[in-house]
Amino acid sequence: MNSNTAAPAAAHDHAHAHDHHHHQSFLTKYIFSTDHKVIGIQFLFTIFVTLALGGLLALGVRWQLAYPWSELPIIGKLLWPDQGGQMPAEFYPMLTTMHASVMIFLVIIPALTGAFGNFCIPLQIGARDMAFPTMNMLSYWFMWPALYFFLSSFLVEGGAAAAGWTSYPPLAGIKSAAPGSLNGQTYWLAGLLCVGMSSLLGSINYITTIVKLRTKGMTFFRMPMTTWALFITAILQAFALPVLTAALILQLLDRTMGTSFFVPENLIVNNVEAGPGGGQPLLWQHMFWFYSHPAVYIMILPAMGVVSDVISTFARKPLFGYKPMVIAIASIAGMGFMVWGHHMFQSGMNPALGATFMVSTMLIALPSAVKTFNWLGTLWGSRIQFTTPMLNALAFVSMFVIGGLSGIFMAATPVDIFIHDTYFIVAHIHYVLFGGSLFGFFAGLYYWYPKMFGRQMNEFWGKVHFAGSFICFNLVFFPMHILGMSGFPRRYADPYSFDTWKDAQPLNQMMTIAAVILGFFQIILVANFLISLRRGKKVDGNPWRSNSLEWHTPDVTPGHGNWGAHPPVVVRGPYDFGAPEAAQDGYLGQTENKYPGVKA
Amino acid sequence: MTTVPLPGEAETGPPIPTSKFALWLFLATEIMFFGAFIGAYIVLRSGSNGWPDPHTVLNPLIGTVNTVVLLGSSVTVVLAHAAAVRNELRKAKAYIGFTFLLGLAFLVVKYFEYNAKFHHGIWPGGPATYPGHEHYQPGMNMFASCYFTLTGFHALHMIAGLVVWAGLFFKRLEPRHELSIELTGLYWHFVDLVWIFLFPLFYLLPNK
Amino acid sequence: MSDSISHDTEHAHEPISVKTYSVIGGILVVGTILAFVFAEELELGWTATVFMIFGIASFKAALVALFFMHLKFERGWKYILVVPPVLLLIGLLIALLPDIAFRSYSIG
Amino acid sequence: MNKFWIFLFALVPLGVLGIYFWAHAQGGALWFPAGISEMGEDIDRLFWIILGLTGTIFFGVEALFLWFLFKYDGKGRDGQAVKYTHGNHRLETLWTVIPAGILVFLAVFQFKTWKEIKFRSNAPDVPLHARVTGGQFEWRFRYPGADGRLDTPDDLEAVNVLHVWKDRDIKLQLESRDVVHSFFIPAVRIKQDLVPGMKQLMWFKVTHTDGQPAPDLHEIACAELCGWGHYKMKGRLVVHETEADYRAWLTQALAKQNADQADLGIVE
Ligand code: HEA
Ligand code: HEA
Ligand code: CUA
Ligand SMILES: [Cu+2]
Repeated sequence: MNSNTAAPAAAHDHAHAHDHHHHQSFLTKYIFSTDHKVIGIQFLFTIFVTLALGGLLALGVRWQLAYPWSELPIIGKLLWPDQGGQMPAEFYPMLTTMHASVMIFLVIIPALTGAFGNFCIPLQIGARDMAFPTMNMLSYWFMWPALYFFLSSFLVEGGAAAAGWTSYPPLAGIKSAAPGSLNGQTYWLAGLLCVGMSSLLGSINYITTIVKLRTKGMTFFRMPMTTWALFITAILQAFALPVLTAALILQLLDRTMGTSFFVPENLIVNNVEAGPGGGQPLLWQHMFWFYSHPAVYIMILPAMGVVSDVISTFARKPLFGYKPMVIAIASIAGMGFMVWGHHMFQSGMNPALGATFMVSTMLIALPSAVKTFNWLGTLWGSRIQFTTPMLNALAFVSMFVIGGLSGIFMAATPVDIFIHDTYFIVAHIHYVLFGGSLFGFFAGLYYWYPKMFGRQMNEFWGKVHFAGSFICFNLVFFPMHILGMSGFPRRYADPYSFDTWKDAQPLNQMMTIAAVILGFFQIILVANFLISLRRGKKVDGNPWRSNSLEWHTPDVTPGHGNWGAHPPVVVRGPYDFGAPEAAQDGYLGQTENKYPGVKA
Repeated sequence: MTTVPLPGEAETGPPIPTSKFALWLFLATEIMFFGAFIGAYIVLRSGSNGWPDPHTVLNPLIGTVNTVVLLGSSVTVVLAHAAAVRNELRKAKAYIGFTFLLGLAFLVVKYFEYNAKFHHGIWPGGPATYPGHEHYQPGMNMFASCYFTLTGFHALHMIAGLVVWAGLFFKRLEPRHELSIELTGLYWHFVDLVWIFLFPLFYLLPNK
Repeated sequence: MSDSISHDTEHAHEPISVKTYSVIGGILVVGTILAFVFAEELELGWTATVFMIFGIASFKAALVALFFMHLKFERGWKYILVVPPVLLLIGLLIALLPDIAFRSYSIG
Repeated sequence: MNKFWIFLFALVPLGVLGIYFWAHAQGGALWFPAGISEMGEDIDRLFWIILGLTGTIFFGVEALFLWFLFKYDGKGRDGQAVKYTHGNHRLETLWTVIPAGILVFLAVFQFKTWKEIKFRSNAPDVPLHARVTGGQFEWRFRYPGADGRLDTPDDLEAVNVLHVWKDRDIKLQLESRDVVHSFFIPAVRIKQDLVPGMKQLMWFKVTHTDGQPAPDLHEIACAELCGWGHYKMKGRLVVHETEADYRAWLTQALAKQNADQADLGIVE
């Protein structure tokens, strides 16, 4: 934020009335900032912390799977001195639960909607800021209590939540059901309510901003895919999240106020009576998945948007099928509300209802097919530049296809009978969430870094990080499909006590080693990110020669108000690369006022 | 950097006031929130093994009176806004005051209703059973769970509304506050709408 | 928060008179009392009672939304925001029926 | 250098093939456990069909992807024209309709299997073979005694062993004592969550024991997280060749149960 332009007078008649301090203190400028770019960057820094946390928890999981009941390296002796540093059985589910919760709610969602949403939306639509900057700031600050609740839950009596990130009652609801359900689960619920608050504030803000604050000429169908995806994601969130909030509140009341929404009659868990009951455990599952299935699309759609932008830019070619791409995103979102039951095929749900969900789940693969083929179409006849953002975006495509296709197996209800709750699911999760969302995040990070900081991340180390992550990722997670075929159940602290799976340990050891190396490669990412802040190659305002509006700010890193005296006027779509009137390298910015057919 | 738009460029952004748009969006999320609660209540009640007869646990007359009180507060809200539009700010303030008082009256009645429940041992996990109807125990418990949760969250929303009304009441009203009154009013009507359904759902709906 | 004064025409004037508001308020009150009478004083049987009380509730809700919340007089974009959640909720409720509403749980 | 990246991406389909054949060769824990039931064969067949379809799609997509990366590598082609197109209506329709066809086919095709396995109307008309109760962290099986009816004094209670016999429709009632569990017999390819307060039905038929030397090798696992000991809910499925064998075992176990009343007949 070096070039903080003095707020021009013209900014005042724009729809943002918050005042401009010419001499902002460090506190208001970087900490309690209401500037969307600063908030986006704050999200980004936070995510590195949470990613490390979630990853370390994953490594704990991996250690147990490779060498069960042996001393946990480095910290084992510190944590459990009387057990020879070996993790107790009740700790394992805490690890998986908190690993998934951190990764989903504190890494992927804030990374894509929080960091990119904040940074990109106003820039890509030519706005000076979000519609409600203060609300935006609050949305960031709700992340911290969430992180606090998650972290401190490890310290409370009984330990952290241990009922899986899906937190099915009665295991999650009854205090005597598991050590982690004693107190940790309450912290988990509180943390999630904070994340929910953050997302809700964010999504209302994004929708309003995109509907209201687009600059002149920025019609809906001239918005870049990133903004489109974030827009639809925000709608998805606004409609799905309240149901999760309601469910979380019901479980919280069950745990603290003696209600029994999810507690059946006459339940006795671990010799403790659970009260009169009268509730129904399946109700939670329905309400949870009514949110959490849309949530998985909340975690993939923005990445799809980012990847579309990146691929088009580095293929130097218009995005193939822009409108079908938008329609595909919209229909994924719409259909996303009709498939939640596919997580409950074996839950005791009415099987006829299951068959309905099976059909809708099959159909939701269609818009994803459209997207995949359009990406391929974009590559066709293009001129590909293998930059770091592009490599990550390409990885997204090839990994998402694997993750998506494995979804088809599970959508087939009879096959799901066998692979449900096995490592086949775990493989699917990571191919879509790591191979998809996280590689999409990497792509966006390398891509927008110059706009954020005026410098480029080191390309060499970026490529090292990419290659390492790509290889190790596949080594860790592809074998999980095979494990799943053998029925290897998930959330098992020690699967090798079964004859059926005892031979799978060497494979798991290989996967664990790969996971550790994968972790080391992420350190390269963090180091590259931090060092490039000071040392990175200085670049001009549009190093990638990109078309979309965010690259057309008057300053290299846009200052407060983004656009100087005059907001930009958009005259064309974001993907006119290689048009006849475009520049030699294909560039034709959204504000370039050139008449069609006139050669550059 | 940019020049004039090409001929035929449209203004973007529909002519909707930003904050009003956001408020309606917020109300949409609130619809989902209360809708989830109400849906859960409906299915839990119809799947229950023995739901207490509403007459034995609630007094429909009090519910009716309270509904009328709340509807009255909605009327005073629109009157406050109408006055504000006509720039009769003192009158607007008076109506806001009435709204506040009616809302408060509703909550006071709720307080006494809650108290009466507690008195009879009706709270989530409470001891209340009916002689000869021991199988009501889980039903009674579920009733208490749903009743307190749904009306409780409705009451919390009212309290939030009352705080805003109080803020407006003690402010020096100016013509520009007309928008604030309208938006707060929209919220208030929404809370009223929720109650319009909670009332028959809890007080009137007979057991099958 | 953003725009303090909006130049939108939507609420520049009040579409309805005070008198109309009072009449609608009156109808709402009468409706409430009617619902009470149907449910408590008349013995209509379950289906008819349910039909009446929720019919009245929906009618009241429609009045509040249309008149008090100005839906009848203002532009229709609000429906884009509030109709989808209502549809989603109906979907959720329908899906909940077979699993929870039509099934009794008890151990033993 | 660009060729390196293309090679890297090409490693994915190659690796997928490689691990497929490697795992196939390993057998054992890295492949389907030997299937012993009729419905298991249906499920496996469906799996293979889907694998065939998705595999074809996968390799097709990968082939195009790699070919494009190779062919349209921008190295040394600065300034060359690209295909300036914003899309193609025909293609969009094509690649919507064909996958739609495949997916609808899959949806319809599998429906029968699903119905046979889970719709209660398809439950075989036989008396309950046993009641399964999941609890932290064990399976309890209650078999009807000589009277063929459950919940009579002559019932047999067994922990963690399910005895059945071959070619017989086995109908089980599933219940949970505390939290949600999931009754999973990998060899039978069957899985059903146990929800406290609900009574589930499950049925299957063991048709072949695959020449297993030890017929009681088939394990039962819990597939829904149920607490710290989730991984410990290991049970066994013992398949008797004939009903007579099964009856013999039952009589013997009952006798043992009567002998030590104190203990609830933990057989083995
Ligand atoms: C980003 C996250 C994300 C995404 C995008 C998806 C996408 C999909 N998911 Fe996934 N899913 C999860 C995250 C995600 N999922 C998570 C986290 C879980 C586990 C939760 C838990 O229990 O902990 C889960 C679990 C899960 C289950 C439950 C399994 C079980 O527990 O038994 C099912 C079942 O149907 C499923 C299906 C699908 C399908 C059909 C898609 C589809 O949208 C995929 C569509 C994409 C393609 C199909 C590929 C591209 C298309 C082509 C190349 C065209 C041609 C293809 C065909 C014609 C087939 N998912
Ligand atoms: C976005 C989501 C996401 C991501 C990125 C990951 C990433 C990883 N996951 Fe996770 N996972 C889930 C979402 C995710 N996971 C979900 C939803 C579940 C289901 C949980 C449930 O059952 O409830 C799950 C479950 C799950 C399991 C199954 C557990 C079980 O069922 O028993 C396993 C097992 O191997 C696993 C492993 C890993 C590994 C090795 C990584 C690795 O990729 C992690 C690699 C990253 C690191 C190791 C970071 C290291 C970085 C540093 C150390 C930097 C140092 C720091 C600084 C210098 C600041 N995950
Ligand atoms: Cu029982 Cu897991
Ligand atoms: Cu899903």
